[in-house]
Amino acid sequence: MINYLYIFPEIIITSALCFIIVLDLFLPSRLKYISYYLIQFSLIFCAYYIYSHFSYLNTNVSQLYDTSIFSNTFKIFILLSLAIIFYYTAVFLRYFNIYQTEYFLITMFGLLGMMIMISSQNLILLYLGIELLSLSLYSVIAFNKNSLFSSEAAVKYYILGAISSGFLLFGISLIYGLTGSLSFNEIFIHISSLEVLNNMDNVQIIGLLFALIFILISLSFKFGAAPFHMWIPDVYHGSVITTTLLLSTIPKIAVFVILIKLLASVFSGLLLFWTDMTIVLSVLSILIGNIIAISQTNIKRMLAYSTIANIGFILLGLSVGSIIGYKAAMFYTLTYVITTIAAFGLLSQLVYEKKPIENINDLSGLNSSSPFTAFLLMIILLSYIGIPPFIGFHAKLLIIQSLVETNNISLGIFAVLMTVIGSFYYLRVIKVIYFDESKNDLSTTSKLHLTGIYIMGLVLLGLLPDILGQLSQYSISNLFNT
Amino acid sequence: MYWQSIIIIFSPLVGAVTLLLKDKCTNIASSIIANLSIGISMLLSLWLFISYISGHNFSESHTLYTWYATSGYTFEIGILADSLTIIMSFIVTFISFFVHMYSITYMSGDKSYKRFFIYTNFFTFSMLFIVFSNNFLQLFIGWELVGLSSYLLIGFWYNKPSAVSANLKAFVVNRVGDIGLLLGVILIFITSNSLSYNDFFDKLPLLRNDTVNLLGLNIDLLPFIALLLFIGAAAKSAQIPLHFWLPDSMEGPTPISALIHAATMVTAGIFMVARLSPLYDLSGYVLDIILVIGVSTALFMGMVALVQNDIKRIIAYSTISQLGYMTAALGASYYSFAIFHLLTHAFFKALLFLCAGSIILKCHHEQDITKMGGLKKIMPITFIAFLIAGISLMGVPSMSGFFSKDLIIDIFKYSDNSIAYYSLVLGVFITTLYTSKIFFKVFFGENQLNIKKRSDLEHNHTLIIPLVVLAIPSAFIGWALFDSVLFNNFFEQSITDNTKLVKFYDLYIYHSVSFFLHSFASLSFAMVTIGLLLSYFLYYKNMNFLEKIGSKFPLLRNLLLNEYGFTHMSNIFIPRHVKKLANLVWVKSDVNIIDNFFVNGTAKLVSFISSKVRVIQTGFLYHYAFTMIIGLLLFLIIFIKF
Amino acid sequence: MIPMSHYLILSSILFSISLAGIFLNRKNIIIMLMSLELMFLSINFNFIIFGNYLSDLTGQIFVFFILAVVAAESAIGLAIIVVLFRNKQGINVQDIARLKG
Amino acid sequence: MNLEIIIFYIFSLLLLSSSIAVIMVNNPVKSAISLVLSFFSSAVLWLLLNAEFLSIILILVYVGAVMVLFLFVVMMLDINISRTEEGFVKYLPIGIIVFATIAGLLSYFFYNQFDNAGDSIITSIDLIGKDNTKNLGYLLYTEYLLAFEIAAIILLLGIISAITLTHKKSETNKYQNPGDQVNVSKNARLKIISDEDRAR
Amino acid sequence: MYDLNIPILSLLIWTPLIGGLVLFFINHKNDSFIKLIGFSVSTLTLFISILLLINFNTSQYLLQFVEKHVWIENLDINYHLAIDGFSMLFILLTTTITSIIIIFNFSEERQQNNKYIALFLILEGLLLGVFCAFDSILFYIFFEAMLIPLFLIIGIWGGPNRVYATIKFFIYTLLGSVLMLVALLYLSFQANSFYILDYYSLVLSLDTQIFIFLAFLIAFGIKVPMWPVHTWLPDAHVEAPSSGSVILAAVLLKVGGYGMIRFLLPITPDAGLYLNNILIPLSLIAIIYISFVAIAQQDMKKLIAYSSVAHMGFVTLGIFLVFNTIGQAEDIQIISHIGLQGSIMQMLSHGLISAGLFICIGIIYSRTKSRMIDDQSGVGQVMPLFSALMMFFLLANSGLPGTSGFVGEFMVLIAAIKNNIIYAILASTTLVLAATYSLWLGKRVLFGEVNSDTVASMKKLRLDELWPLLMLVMLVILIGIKPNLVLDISEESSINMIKIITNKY
Repeated sequence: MINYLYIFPEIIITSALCFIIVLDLFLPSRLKYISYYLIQFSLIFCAYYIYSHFSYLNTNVSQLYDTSIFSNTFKIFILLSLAIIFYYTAVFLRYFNIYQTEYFLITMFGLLGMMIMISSQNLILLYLGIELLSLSLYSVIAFNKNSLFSSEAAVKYYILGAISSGFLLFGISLIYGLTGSLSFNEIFIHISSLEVLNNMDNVQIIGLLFALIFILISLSFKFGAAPFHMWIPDVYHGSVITTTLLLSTIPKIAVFVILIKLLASVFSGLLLFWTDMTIVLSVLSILIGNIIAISQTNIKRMLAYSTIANIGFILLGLSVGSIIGYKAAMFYTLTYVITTIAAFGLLSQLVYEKKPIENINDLSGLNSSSPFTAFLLMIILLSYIGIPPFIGFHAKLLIIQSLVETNNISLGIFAVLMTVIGSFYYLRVIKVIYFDESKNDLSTTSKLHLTGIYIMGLVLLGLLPDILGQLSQYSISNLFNT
Repeated sequence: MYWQSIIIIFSPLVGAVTLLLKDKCTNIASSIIANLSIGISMLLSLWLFISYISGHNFSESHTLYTWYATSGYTFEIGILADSLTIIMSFIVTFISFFVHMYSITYMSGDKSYKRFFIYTNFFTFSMLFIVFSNNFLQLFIGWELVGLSSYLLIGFWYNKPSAVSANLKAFVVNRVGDIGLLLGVILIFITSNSLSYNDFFDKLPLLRNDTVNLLGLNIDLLPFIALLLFIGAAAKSAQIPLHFWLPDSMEGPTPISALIHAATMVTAGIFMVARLSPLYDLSGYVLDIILVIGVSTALFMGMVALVQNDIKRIIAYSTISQLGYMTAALGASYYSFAIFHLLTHAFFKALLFLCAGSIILKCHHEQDITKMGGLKKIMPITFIAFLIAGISLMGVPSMSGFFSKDLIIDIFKYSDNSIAYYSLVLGVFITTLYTSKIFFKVFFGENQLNIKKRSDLEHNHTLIIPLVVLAIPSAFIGWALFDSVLFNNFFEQSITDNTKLVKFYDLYIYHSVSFFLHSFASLSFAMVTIGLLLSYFLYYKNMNFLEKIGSKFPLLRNLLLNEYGFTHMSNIFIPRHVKKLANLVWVKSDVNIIDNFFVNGTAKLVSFISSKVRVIQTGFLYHYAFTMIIGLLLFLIIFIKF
Repeated sequence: MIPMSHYLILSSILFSISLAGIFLNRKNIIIMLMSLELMFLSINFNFIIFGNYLSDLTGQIFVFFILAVVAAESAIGLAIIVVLFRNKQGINVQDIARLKG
Repeated sequence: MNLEIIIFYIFSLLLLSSSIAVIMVNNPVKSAISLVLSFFSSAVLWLLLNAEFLSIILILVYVGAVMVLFLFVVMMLDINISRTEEGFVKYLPIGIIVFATIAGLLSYFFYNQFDNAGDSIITSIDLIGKDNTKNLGYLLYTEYLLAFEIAAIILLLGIISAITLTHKKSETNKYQNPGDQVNVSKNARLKIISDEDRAR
Repeated sequence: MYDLNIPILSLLIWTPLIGGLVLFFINHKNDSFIKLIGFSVSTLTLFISILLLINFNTSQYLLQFVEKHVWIENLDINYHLAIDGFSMLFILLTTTITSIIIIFNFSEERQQNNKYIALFLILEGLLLGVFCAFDSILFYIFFEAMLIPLFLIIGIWGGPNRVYATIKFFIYTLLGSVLMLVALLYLSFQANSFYILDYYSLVLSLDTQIFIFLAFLIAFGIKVPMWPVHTWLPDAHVEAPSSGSVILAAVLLKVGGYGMIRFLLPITPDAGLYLNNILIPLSLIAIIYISFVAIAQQDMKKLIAYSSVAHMGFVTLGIFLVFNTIGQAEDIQIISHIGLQGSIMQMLSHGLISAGLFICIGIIYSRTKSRMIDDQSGVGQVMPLFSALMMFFLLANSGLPGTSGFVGEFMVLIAAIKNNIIYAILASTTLVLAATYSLWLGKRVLFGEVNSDTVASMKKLRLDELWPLLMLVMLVILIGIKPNLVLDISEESSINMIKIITNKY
């Protein structure tokens, strides 16, 4: 049985959710902001709760669920990120008059799903968490009901997501059949006990590889790694920019956690096999992401491909198959999320001809109309490229370092060369905002003070990357000690 | 001698810097500063010279300044004062001073009066820097600095396109020589670990059998160095095939032609070889090369002068030709004779140029001698000066040119090198012809330029005095120095040919008087006489004999008019092909291949791939699903070995 | 008795049919949804079979959850299709390709 | 050849053929009906596998609720079915290849992997008794309670999303807001306009 | 070591960086106020660097003014600043050139001047960082961050084709530096430290060395730039505003040479020796081929840009020649020390001379609005003083003794001739070629008759244009007649470097 105190964070979210659903029905439209603030409060409170009970929560709740330091770190990170995302979303939705509390509520379901994913110690819970997240994302994408793009994106994501769920389940069923258990621990023990692990003739191994491939493909679909990335550009493009912001950030963290939990610990016995797969995935992702991004004109689409490339880098870190690589991957993931929140958050606050920003050319001459915004955007883009001293550099540095230290130098060289190719499309945006003729129709939805502070924080993080570095160190080593 | 030398060297520099920094400076003030600074040098040089001759022998080497020092090696600036230095500094400062004086009037109309004196002062400094140099680095630096001064002075009238073309050409050609010089200097440094003359000379016996590896061939070190250095000398002293800059350099003001392009700078090459006589003594076949170059320069460049009509160009070719004589003497390793000819030549050639300047000034800057004439009455002093200089150049016995030139011819006469001998003698004939051509064309006949006689003096004092003063050494310095200096062990401590010289003197010359008397029986005197007579008819009586010869041999005539094709080569062929090559390299290789193909090509390729690859994102749901399924299949097939 | 592998082969054929159905269908999204249902059906088969094989009820528990989740998923999927239909007046798969490149 | 085997093969065939019908049939209504058939045959097969509760759930929930929903949507959307299956034939070969490969791969794998499992397949799993439903319930409410609750939340999400997405606030709809009606003031109800104003 | 008790290197780096960042956001209406701020910051930096010089001990090769603080504990990356002789020289060059640029900037009017000056100050700070950093990651950070300000300077204030040029510049240099990152990480993995001097003592196999060598070579070769990766430079120069060209030619290119000395020489000497048969021809090609390309140019800036490439060919020649002395006798090592010093000299001298030339071209451009050679003629008649100064720089560019341009070439040639006479013969063609393109440029632009009204109406040289030029002239002459002034600073470091290389195996 479960001691429910341990899942108190989830309970906080759930009860807030239920309360607000009901409350919101009775609030008149001018008081709807109350629910928004309640949501924000619950997120922050939940984060605070986890933070304040950090060591207390460091236990395995049951075979199903754990609340280790590792997962709690990510939970706090997700909660805070979501709070920021909600801020941008609220500003955006209000500005364009499509504000509905349900948007936030449905997203909260997704949050719950992610928290479950992060904490799951059992494939059932993992599945439920993933589904909770996916279902909420399907709805959120389709939320802009009057937009054809949104519904098309939602349909695409839905169908493909369902297929990937099917793959996941198929893989899980195989695992279940082969190991007789759904619990991470037992599967781990079972796999580790198999003898002659790298011997392909072992029938069990082939079965496990089948399962591994199905699960890995499903997760890389959720992650957005090529060649299972096809939904990313379309969905990012089709959704409202704040939804893109949501999609491209925290779900990646959750999926990353799952990946690292499954691959690095549960399937650690199959390390030799899955590293090859992640290498293929990452190389393809980096290639496809960086190359196709070059010819994009829509900024969301471009950033979608950039996401794919970044995912490739994360997988590259994972494919190192040792603690140093995982740390690098975690660092990269967190960096990627922070940067992407900044990027999409900033873009969501820009208005061109009374519409949200769509094309890269909409930004032209941003520097002359709003130098500060242009400066912030430039910092983000440079961070994406990996130009020091911004945080993106440290992320790439760690990945490449982990590759070099495990003698994967050719991969390291590949990664850096693709960084160069990738720099081209980011530079093009900088070019548009700094070097092109200005258009006067460009404005912002609100003052960018908060964004400014946030991005300055980003810069600070770049100057003091040890903060994230220690965090990754701490949580990854925790994962492998327990 | 230390302080005197320093003052001699740096006084002109001080003058130049003073002028440079002095913002508003009247013409008079600038000329005074310039002349004063040179005057100090000249007087000191003269004093040194006289004291040397009067038995105060010295040969001193001092280090003035360490230019650069590193881990055991030093690169220094120093002074070496010995007989060669003294005589050279005497020539340089003496001519320089009078040219300066001459320029006061000559340049008076020019708005860049001060600049002129800055340049000339700087030139004098640079030249003295070479002359007093005690090491190779200083030699090279001075070498370049005189090249720079020459460049600046040729292009003094920088709005004149021909002038700036000429100075560019002069600089670049000199730079070609400088490559040789620089490489030679560095090779010396590498092999002897020092740049000092003395250290190098001391090490020479050790280096005799050294070789240097050039493209796998082992070449004897010393001749190679000598050759490299001679390339520098040839460029500076306008020897074939690097001579063609000198006639063009006549675009500069005439005093400059006198100073730099006749008397001093162009003789730097001769001076250098003489200075390095220990090296050249050991350089074997290089001496033969030098001899061949010298003789052919002397003969062929003189022939070119025959067909020229520009007064300065004629004298310029004459200068090249005379430098050829000196080089020939060097090639025979009679360095002292070369220096002696250098000395006398400096005076009469400078004088010749100054006269030419005087004439040109009178003729309103007309330089074509066929348009002049009848200036004898208008410019008597110039006439006399020119006459002295001219006959000195021809080598009429008793003139200074005679002593030096006939000595050189005699070398070959007595060494049975008949080709060289007859060539040089023929050179005398040609010299006589072109000199008298100027003489007759300019001073006799009808004036076509409408020049009025204004006063009893043809020009200002400052212009005339130099002519007069220079005429004296042009006439007498040969006599004066022949026995007492040249054959009186003057160069004993500086040039290695002293014993040879003594032998030569004892065997063939005995004394200047006997030399003088013997010369009337010599072939060269005959040539001078025939030449004079011939030119009297040709140029004074205006018999169209020469025209007839010319039309009989159009090939020869054209050859001479085209200066054996060097004009074409230097003005058209080389620039055009360099430009062509440059454009080829730039457009074809740099822009097209490297930049467009490799650099932009890669970028375009990536963009192209990108635009093609993006098509796989078709937008169709079933394609996406298909991709996933195929991906699954591939993963299964690749990673599972059934 | 029926060998276990027969059941498994049955489910794998069902799985493959559903996959084929997804990408062969160029017309109607709802049929895609139905193919997905087939896919989940085959997976449920797997779980039940393995549960039996292992004499373990967890497999059936999982099927229970899958059924619940897929039901919710279908509901949302249909809702999305309704939204799409309202925007586009059609749910032809070939026509929903505005987003591409 | 006992009854079980006959039932297995009959319903297996039925399942497969109806599944193929689901994806091949032109008319979505017919496909939905075929899907019902496949669910039905699966339910029978599940019974063979001793999963009584699940097979009943499958019929009740899937056939009874989900498929009705499907049909409902199909009807509601009134999809034009006259368009021919363009491209279907063209892509059929590759479809069959892919289908065959996957099916072959998986079947081969299963055959190799679980061949030795033999006939031991049908067992009754006894946890707290022979009753499958009871056993499931026991597990659900003890070990998998957390999961069960999460499943409930998922269903809640399904409800909320479906409502939010399909709920349409049309501009043409006229509706009353009782709160506004109550709060209305006297001035808002009656506005007195003077003659001058009206004339203007 | 003299201890100053203040973190002077940090002060040196952060003064312009912070000054620049602050200035970036000061949008003051009054342009001269902004210029004055820029001026005071750059002068302060110059002052600090002079203070540094005064306290610098030239009689030893150890690092001085060391500052070391843990920065990224996780990776053992330190904020490790120090200088040796090489650094000192380049620091002085940077601060001097930046001050000169800022002064020159007084004469120019432009939009967003605060950002313009700010970017220059930031660039200065980053450059100083490059020269001071002794932690390889810190070095890399400064090295790559340098791209940003210059990217913006060219992109925002550049010519019509600026976007192409600046993106080309950025990507080209990025391409080089990322490979270096891999090499640095590999080295740090081997040495278990990011401290650059720890790399020097690493013993690496030849294959490894070759890979590392190539990685560094690409990075620094592009920066220098070497043939055939030089094509970004002319474009960047042509499109950059005058001051941008100045800093690009004068300092940025030197980072490549500095990097070669700091990394290539001591870490991978064997690879250098092994590859020298390719490297030295590359340098020679740069000298000869590029000189010819320069002759063909119609655009003054392009001409000088190509001449920069040719001059940097001498730098790389001097550096690569050092490899050839590995295992040779002591006296030959001394000669290669002279060559190395010559390279450094050539860098400094080229820094000053090209700065002067680009300023000159900037002055012409500001008046005639054209950089084409054919558009100007007879500038000398209109602006005699200016022409004299420009002529001076052109002559210095062609390596005239007495100017700094001669010293480096001379010293490199010494090393070259010691190695192989053919190298020297080929390299010395620069005497002619450099004279040809430099003086021909002078001839066409400064001399001759005034051919157009734009030239005829050129304004006199302003004081704020004259001063930078005069300062440069004085420096060029000073170094030319007393090279020891600067070379003594790096003397011990250079000797030590040769020792490291030759004693490594």
